[in-house]
Amino acid sequence: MTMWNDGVAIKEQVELAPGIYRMELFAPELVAQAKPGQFVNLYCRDKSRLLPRPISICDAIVETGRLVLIYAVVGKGTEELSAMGEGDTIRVMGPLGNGFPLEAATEAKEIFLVGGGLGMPPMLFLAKALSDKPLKIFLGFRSQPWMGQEFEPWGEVMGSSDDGTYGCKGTVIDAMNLYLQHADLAARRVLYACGPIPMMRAIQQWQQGQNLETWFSLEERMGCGFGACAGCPAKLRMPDGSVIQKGVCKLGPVFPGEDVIFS
Amino acid sequence: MTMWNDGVAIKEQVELAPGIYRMELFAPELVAQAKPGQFVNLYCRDKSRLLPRPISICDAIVETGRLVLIYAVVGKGTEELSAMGEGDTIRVMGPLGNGFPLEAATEAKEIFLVGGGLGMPPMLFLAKALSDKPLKIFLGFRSQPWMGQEFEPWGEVMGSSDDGTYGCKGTVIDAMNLYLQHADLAARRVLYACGPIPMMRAIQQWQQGQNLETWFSLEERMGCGFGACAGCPAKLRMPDGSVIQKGVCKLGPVFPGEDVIFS
Amino acid sequence: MSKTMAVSFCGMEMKNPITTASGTFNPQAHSQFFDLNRLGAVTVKGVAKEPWPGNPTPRIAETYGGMLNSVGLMNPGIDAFIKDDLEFLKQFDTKVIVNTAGRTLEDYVEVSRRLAETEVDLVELNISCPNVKEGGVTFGTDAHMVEKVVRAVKKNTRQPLIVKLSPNVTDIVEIARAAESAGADALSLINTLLGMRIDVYKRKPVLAQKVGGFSGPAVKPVAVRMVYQVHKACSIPILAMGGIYTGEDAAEFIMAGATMVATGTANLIEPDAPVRVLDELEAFMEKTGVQDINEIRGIIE
Amino acid sequence: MSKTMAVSFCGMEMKNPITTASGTFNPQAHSQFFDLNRLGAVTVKGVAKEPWPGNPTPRIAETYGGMLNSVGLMNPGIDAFIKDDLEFLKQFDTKVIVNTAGRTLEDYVEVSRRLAETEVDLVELNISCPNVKEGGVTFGTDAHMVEKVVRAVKKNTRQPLIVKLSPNVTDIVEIARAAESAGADALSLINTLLGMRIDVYKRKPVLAQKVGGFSGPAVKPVAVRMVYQVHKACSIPILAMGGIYTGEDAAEFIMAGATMVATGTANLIEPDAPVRVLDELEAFMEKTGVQDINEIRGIIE
Ligand SMILES: Cc1cc2nc3c(=O)[nH]c(=O)nc-3n(C[C@H](O)[C@H](O)[C@H](O)COP(=O)(O)OP(=O)(O)OC[C@H]3O[C@@H](n4cnc5c(N)ncnc54)[C@H](O)[C@@H]3O)c2cc1C
Ligand SMILES: Cc1cc2nc3c(=O)[nH]c(=O)nc-3n(C[C@H](O)[C@H](O)[C@H](O)COP(=O)(O)OP(=O)(O)OC[C@H]3O[C@@H](n4cnc5c(N)ncnc54)[C@H](O)[C@@H]3O)c2cc1C
Ligand SMILES: Cc1cc2nc3c(=O)[nH]c(=O)nc-3n(C[C@H](O)[C@H](O)[C@H](O)COP(=O)(O)O)c2cc1C
Ligand SMILES: Cc1cc2nc3c(=O)[nH]c(=O)nc-3n(C[C@H](O)[C@H](O)[C@H](O)COP(=O)(O)O)c2cc1C
Ligand code: FES
Ligand code: FES
Repeated sequence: MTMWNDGVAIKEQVELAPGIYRMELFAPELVAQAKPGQFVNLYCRDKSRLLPRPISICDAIVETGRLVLIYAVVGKGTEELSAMGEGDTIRVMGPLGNGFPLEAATEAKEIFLVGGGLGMPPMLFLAKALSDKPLKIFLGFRSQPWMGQEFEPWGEVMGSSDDGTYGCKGTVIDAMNLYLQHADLAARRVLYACGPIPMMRAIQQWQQGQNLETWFSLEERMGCGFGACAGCPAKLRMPDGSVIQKGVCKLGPVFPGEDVIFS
Repeated sequence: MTMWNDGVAIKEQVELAPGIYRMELFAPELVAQAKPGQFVNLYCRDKSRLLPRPISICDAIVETGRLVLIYAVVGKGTEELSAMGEGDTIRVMGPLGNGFPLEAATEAKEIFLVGGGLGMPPMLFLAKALSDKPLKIFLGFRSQPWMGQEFEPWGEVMGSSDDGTYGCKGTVIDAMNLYLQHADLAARRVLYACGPIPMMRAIQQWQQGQNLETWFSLEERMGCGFGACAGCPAKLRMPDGSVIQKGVCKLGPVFPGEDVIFS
Repeated sequence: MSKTMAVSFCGMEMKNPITTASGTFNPQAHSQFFDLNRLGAVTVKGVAKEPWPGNPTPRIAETYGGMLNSVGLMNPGIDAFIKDDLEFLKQFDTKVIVNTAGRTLEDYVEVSRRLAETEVDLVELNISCPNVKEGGVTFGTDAHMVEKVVRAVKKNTRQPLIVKLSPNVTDIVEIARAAESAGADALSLINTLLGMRIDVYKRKPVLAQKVGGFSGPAVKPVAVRMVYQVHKACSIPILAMGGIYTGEDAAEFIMAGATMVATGTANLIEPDAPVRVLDELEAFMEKTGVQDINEIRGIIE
Repeated sequence: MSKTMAVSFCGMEMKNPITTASGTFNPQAHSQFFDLNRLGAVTVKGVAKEPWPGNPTPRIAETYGGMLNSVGLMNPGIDAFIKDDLEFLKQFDTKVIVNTAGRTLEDYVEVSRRLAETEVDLVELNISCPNVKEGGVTFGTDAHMVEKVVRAVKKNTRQPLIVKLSPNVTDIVEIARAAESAGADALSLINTLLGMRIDVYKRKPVLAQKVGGFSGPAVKPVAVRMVYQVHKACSIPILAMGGIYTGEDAAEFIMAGATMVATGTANLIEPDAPVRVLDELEAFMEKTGVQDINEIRGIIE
């Protein structure tokens, strides 16, 4: 059941890095149902801004009922969110979407989690859920990291950054190649990724010929977030070559990486 | 100079009666200039509501820099205001308008202040300003009063209410007639009034043939409140019979009572 | 309180005047959030004779107090629609209004014929979608074309025919009269205004399609004005929409002359908007002493 | 930062592209709040050959993200205007644009003739006011009428002639082309949309005049779309307005093709809006590496 609540309490908000915030909400019912890769809709208080702000679930802590979100201020809506703090309440809908297929990891010899930029937060929740599996976690930043240590309890973390400030210099692809130099290339792997389109497009090319199953979490502009407006289709190429569309909000945001058509 | 400040601090807000609020703001510069009968524009935080909410100055206390406003919740804007409290800030423009002509009171033998309903608050500021004069203060309510005692230090207060709960049963006209039974009818009087249109229309009729100069404070829907949009004309009949228009916000809100044409 | 909410629309008894605006309501998605039985009718997304893929993304943009969409009548085609949505809706006791899309006159006729074989209660002919190049709005902005399309479709429609009008016209009354004279049983208005938003940082339109349909609370003043004008000029009933968000908004349109009203954009933001609006409308009647909703229809002079 | 903000408009050099929209700016009232010298131009309220009393009150209503007005071109007449406003404006170093109103073709011609004798820099012909019965919008929604009026006025106008267009039309491009072909030197758009609001408690329209002109941030998507369409179709410069509230809004219209932009409703709510928008526009240029405002005009394809 999707929850929809007007008065969700903000328990904490901190600025992790300039313009990047971590918000904790108290939402026990929502948290109880949340799965990695799902997202929530946040709504602005200022009613000149009506559409939802979809934000991925970074963590959902059943014991405390806490929902953790990490987001960047990119426009007026996220600016408004960033000005809120403990004691404020906010309208939240969720969990939304299907999230990452955890079953896919069952048979794999190794699991890659790849997060780039603001695609990183949802990988934390996924890392926790798959922590009993052999996780290799690749995190890509432009420069200074604002996240990373949180992942260490759950798997081996390998960083990368455009300028070499964090981990290897280059992209997550470089980091993965580096790792694979000393690994069994033939082993069955599953890769879950969330990040900017160029990163995912690069992974899609890179995966060709590898024994690798990929799952990408996509973003799209949304009107509703729950499957009512037909605003958010992803284009997918089917095995027979035909192209179909599936709503990112309801049938995604995670899709088989090879099928995704980036426009 | 009209002040225009985005961050005026709310110092106190109390609900005087169901749906009627008294708000104190800290606005020393504005307060220093304020005159009775002037008003301020309050602006909503929620930017789906753009136009100003004009509210009369109920009191402006120079010593403390406090601006006192009393208003009723009638729609979404005043509802929003009523939810604010100490620690919140609000955008305020003012003082606006010309206010009551105090000079008019100089020669008069007796001064009537007449306030009806939400027209009462500005009469308090006026009462204080004219407290050295012989003030007769007529306050009209529907039923239970939510103001009245504040006026007592400044003049003789005579109440009225539609149902007789407060003062004489009837309107301010009845209260004035009652008072005049034992007064010198020929004496020169000045009357300042603010209240609902039916009250002011009644005063206008009632004043005919009396030695009475009246000043009415009017309301009109406003687009700007400072004379820029031509949205708020009052219609006035000139001695020569012609009809002219004057902006309530800039040239009012107070006009000679006999001249006002109520549509 | 228990007010009389039932209205008669095209000779059909509706439980209450509230329905959903086409394209902003998905039976399965919304039924998670409220009981569809409570609505006078549900109106579903525009359906064409074949599946349409719609326009490229981004298809959605936010604007001040409203939104733009360029979904472009993406739909699964009439066959899938009958199999899925219509089948799903059978379990509910509410009237079903189906919005139809087409690129040519023949397209519209074909969908109407197919719908004639179904239990659908009313057909809403969308000749006003700003998001498709052929058909859609080109039919809806010229009075002669409106007459032609409506006449042809009417002949092939078993159900009462509602014609949905575009607000992007100089004279809405002229268009409304054309539809009425061609046999429309009712009029729906307004469809979306045509709008655009530019991302000044990316230096390109936010929508891939550049322009899109503008809806939401921001557009309400235009919608109220048009409903008022059309009500004065025509005698067929009106299904009104355009920015309805509260019970008072619904009352505003009914006072302007609407028999039924639909929540649109509101359904995307508050998924139970239709029933909230219904409850608020009833509360408004209670507060203002209206016993029967039919008392206030068109009372504005 | 120091950016090149100057633009050339109708052969005239403007300090910067910012002006005020007619009817939302009063020279004396606004000069309390900011230095008028900072603006590229100021545009003053529509003036007619004689004083007009305007419409009955209420003339103003708030709407979601916008407002309605039915001021109805209340104005003191050309004589008083020349004596008061124009005299007052002489002290400032900014171009003066005068908006003209009329009920008949002759009215417009007459005002233009009178203005020809003054130092006014540009004339903006308002054939698009929705608030007057005769003249105003009736001239502005029919391409033939537009041509006729513009041609006649142009002949009698010494200054460059800007023609202000109504958005309440099916095809803005057709109207814009008519004005251009009749000799307009520039186009202003958009004037207000036609809107209505009903007070459901009083059961009557909020405006005494029932309908009024709808403006403010809510209408911006319609305005951007029209400026974009007209810029693609015409070659005379555009003075754009409709919901501009921020520097980014100004940039949006310039990218859509406007040479100058005006703040309207914003001036009523934040009296220093024009200079705030100017500062924000300069900051936007700094942030996105634009040296000269002319670089970004019409860059949207
Ligand atoms: C499934 C999903 C998960 C996301 N998870 C995160 C996350 O965990 N952390 C994070 O920082 N960001 C995330 N985003 C992006 C985030 O939704 C946008 O950055 C945010 O909505 C911007 O809002 P704004 O008001 O600040 O920006 P504005 O540009 O002012 O927003 C205007 C409109 O565009 C929409 N919009 C703007 N950017 C995007 C975008 N990139 N994707 C979708 N809609 C957008 C807004 O929702 C709003 O409707 C996610 C997006 C999606 C679709
Ligand atoms: C000069 C002046 C002084 C005033 N002083 C007081 C006062 O001291 N105390 C008090 O309670 N009220 C006063 N009012 C009335 C007060 O401005 C309105 O009650 C208030 O604006 C309503 O806002 P709302 O958002 O709650 O109502 P809504 O009806 O939602 O407001 C919608 C719009 O209509 C305008 N509006 C609504 N009612 C009025 C009205 N009666 N007069 C003018 N504009 C209106 C609002 O400003 C807003 O722009 C005064 C009005 C004027 C013109
Ligand atoms: C996302 C979206 C999709 C729409 N699709 C359709 C459609 O398929 N057919 C149609 O006639 N109208 C469609 N509309 C228009 C709405 O039905 C309605 O007329 C319009 O949005 C105005 O109402 P509102 O302001 O309440 O949204 C759509 C609107 C939106 C926002
Ligand atoms: C109160 C008011 C009065 C106006 N008077 C005029 C006028 O006299 N002449 C004119 O051409 N436009 C007039 N307009 C229209 C504005 O100039 C402008 O075109 C319109 O408001 C859109 O811009 P905005 O959304 O920024 O306000 C008026 C608008 C308002 C709000
Ligand atoms: S955002 Fe509405 S269907 Fe996905
Ligand atoms: S409210 Fe704008 S001139 Fe008075």
